[in-house]
Amino acid sequence: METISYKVPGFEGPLDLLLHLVQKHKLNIMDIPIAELLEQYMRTIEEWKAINLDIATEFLEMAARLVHIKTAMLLPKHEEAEELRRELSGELMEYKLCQEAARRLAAHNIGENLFVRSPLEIQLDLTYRRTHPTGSILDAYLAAAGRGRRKLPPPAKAFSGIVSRHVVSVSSKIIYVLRRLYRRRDIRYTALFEKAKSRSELIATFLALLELAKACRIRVEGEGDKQVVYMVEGNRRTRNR
Amino acid sequence: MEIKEYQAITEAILFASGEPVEISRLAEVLELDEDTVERLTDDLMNEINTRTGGIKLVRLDKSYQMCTRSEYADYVRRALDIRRNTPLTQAAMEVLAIVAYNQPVTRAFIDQVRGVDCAAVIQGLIAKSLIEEKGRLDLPGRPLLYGTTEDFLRCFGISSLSELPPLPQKDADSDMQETTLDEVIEDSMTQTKGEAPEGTPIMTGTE
Amino acid sequence: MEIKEYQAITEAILFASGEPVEISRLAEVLELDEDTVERLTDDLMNEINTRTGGIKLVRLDKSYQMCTRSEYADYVRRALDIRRNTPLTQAAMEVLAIVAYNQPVTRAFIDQVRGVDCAAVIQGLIAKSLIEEKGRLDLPGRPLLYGTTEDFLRCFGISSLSELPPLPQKDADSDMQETTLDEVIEDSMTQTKGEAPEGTPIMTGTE
Repeated sequence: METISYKVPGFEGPLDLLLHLVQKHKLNIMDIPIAELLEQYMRTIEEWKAINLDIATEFLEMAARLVHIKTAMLLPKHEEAEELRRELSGELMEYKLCQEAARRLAAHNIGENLFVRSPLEIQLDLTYRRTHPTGSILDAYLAAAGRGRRKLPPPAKAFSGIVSRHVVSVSSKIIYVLRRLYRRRDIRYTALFEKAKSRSELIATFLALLELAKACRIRVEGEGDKQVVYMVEGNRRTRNR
Repeated sequence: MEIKEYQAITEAILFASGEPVEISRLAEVLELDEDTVERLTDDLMNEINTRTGGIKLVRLDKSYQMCTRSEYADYVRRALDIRRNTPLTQAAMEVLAIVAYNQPVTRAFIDQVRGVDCAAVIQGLIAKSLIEEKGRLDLPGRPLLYGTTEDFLRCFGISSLSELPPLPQKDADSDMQETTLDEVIEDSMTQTKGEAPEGTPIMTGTE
Repeated sequence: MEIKEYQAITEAILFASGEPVEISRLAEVLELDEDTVERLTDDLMNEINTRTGGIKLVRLDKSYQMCTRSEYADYVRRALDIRRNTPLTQAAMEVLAIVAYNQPVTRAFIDQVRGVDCAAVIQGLIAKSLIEEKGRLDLPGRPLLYGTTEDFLRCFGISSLSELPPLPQKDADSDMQETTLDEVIEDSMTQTKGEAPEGTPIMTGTE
C-alpha cells in the first residue's frame, strides 16, 4: 500500500474529501443525505480520472461503501442502512475533530526554533551491565513474534486493500472460503452463501470471492446454480518468493 | 553543600547531557531526595529563564532539558549552517494529534480515524523522535502502541500532556456539539468492537 | 541591538554548537566587526565564569567554546553513566529476543517481525555490546547479519545459546484465533501435502 501514492492534491484521504464536500454543499453531518453525497463524491472522482490522476484504492473503497449504503437504503426496511450511515457520520465527525486538534496543535509548534545539544562525548564503556532473568528473553520473543506463531508478515500486502475498516469482515470471509476449500478442493458456489445470516455477510462473502479470484487463489467455473469454486494450487509459493 | 553548588552541578549535568534528564537521575547523582531536587531545579530554571541570556531550561514531564531560546533561532541556524527542516505535513500533524490526544494508540486506530494507511507517516514521526513505541496492546496480534515523547513536549512548548491545547467542546457553530474527542473515540471503539481490529495481521473470524 | 542581546545570541550559538566557534563566524552572524565581537564575548565569558554555575566559556586561540566546569566532571560522568545503564526498553528486549532465537538475522528480518523500523534499536544494542555484526548475507545488497554476544549470555545468566528458554511448540488446533491469513494458508498447505509442520516458528527471512 505504501507504494501507491494515495495523496490526491489537496486531500488527505477519502474522509478529507467527504468532509470537504459536506462543508461545501452545506450538508448536515449528523444526517447525511447519502445520495447527494455519493453524487458529489463520484463527480470529484470522475474529474480526477479525467485529468489522469491515479485514484488510490481508499477513494474507490469509499465510493463502494457509499454505493452500498445507498443501495441498502432502497430496501423497505433499512435499519442496516441507517446504521451504516450513522457509522459514516461518526467517522466524519471524528476525523473533523482530528483535523481541528491538528490545527490547534500546529499553532504551538516551536520545535524548529529550539536547539538542543548532543550529549557530551565522554569515553565510557557502554557495555550493558544489568542482568535479567533468563525467562525474560522468551517473554520478549513471544511478545514480538506472537506466541511463536506469527511467521513472516503477510506477503505483498495482497489483501491490504480489503482488510481496512468497514469491510473488515471480508477478511474473515476470505479465511472462511479458504478453509472450506482446504477441506475439499472444490465447492459449490452457492454453498458458500448458505450459512450467511445477513446481507452484509453475503456481500462480504462475495467480495472475498472476488478478492481471492483476483489474487489467483481460486477459480470459479460453470454457470448459474452450477458454478463451482476451485482452489488454485501452488500459486502462493510463486507469489511469495 | 550549598544550594548554589547543587544547582551548579545540575546545570553542568543538563548542559553535558543535552537530552532531557529525569529528576530521579539528578537525585541519584546529587544524593538528594527527588522533592528537593525538583525544588532546587525549579529555582534554577526560574533564575536562568529570567536573566538575559541565550539559554533556557524547560521542564518536560519528569525531566529537565537545557535548550536555546527560540527568539535567537535564526542566528543559531545561520551560525551552525542548519537548514530549516521541512515543516510537518498536514498528514504528520493529524497523526501527531491523534497520538497526542489519545495515547497510547495502535496504528490500526490511527488508520481508522484518518481513513488512510498511516504507516509511513508514523515511521517519519518516530524518526523525528516526536512519537515512540509504548509497549503492546494485550490483544490478538499484540499490536504496538504509540505515544508522544519528551521531544514532543519540548517542540510544542508544554511541560506535560495536561497542557495540550483544549479541544472544541461546546463550540456553538460546530457540528461537534458536546462531543469530546474521547467520547467520539469511545463511541467508535464500542461500535467496532465486534469486528477484528483493522490493519496488520488478518485475524481469523470466530466461526 | 543592545550589547546584552548580542551576548545572548553568542551564548545561544556557543551552547548549540558545543564545539569551538570562531570569532570570524560569530562576527559574520552578528554582523559586527571582529574586534567588537571579541570584546563583547570576552565580557560574556567573564560574566559566566565568575558567577556560580556549572558552565564556563573558554577561549581557544581565535575561538570560543562552552563547556562544563571541570570540578563537576565526576557528577557529569555519573549522570551519563546512569543514563547508559537504564533498563532495556520493551522494543530493545524484543529485538534482542528476535536476534537471539533466529541468529544470524538481517535487519530486514527484524523489521518484518516487529512491523516497524528497528534501526535505532539495533544500533543501541550494538553500543551496549549485547549484539554484534556477524558477517554479511550473500545476497544482492549484501545485508549485514546480527547475532548475540557473550555479554548477552552473561546478561541473561546462561552459558550458551542452547540454554535459551525453549519456545512453546505449535499446538494443532487451538491457535486459530490468532493466526494470520498466511498461516492459515501455509498450515493447510503443509497439511494437504503431508509435510510435517516445521519446528522453528520463524524462518530466517532471507529466502
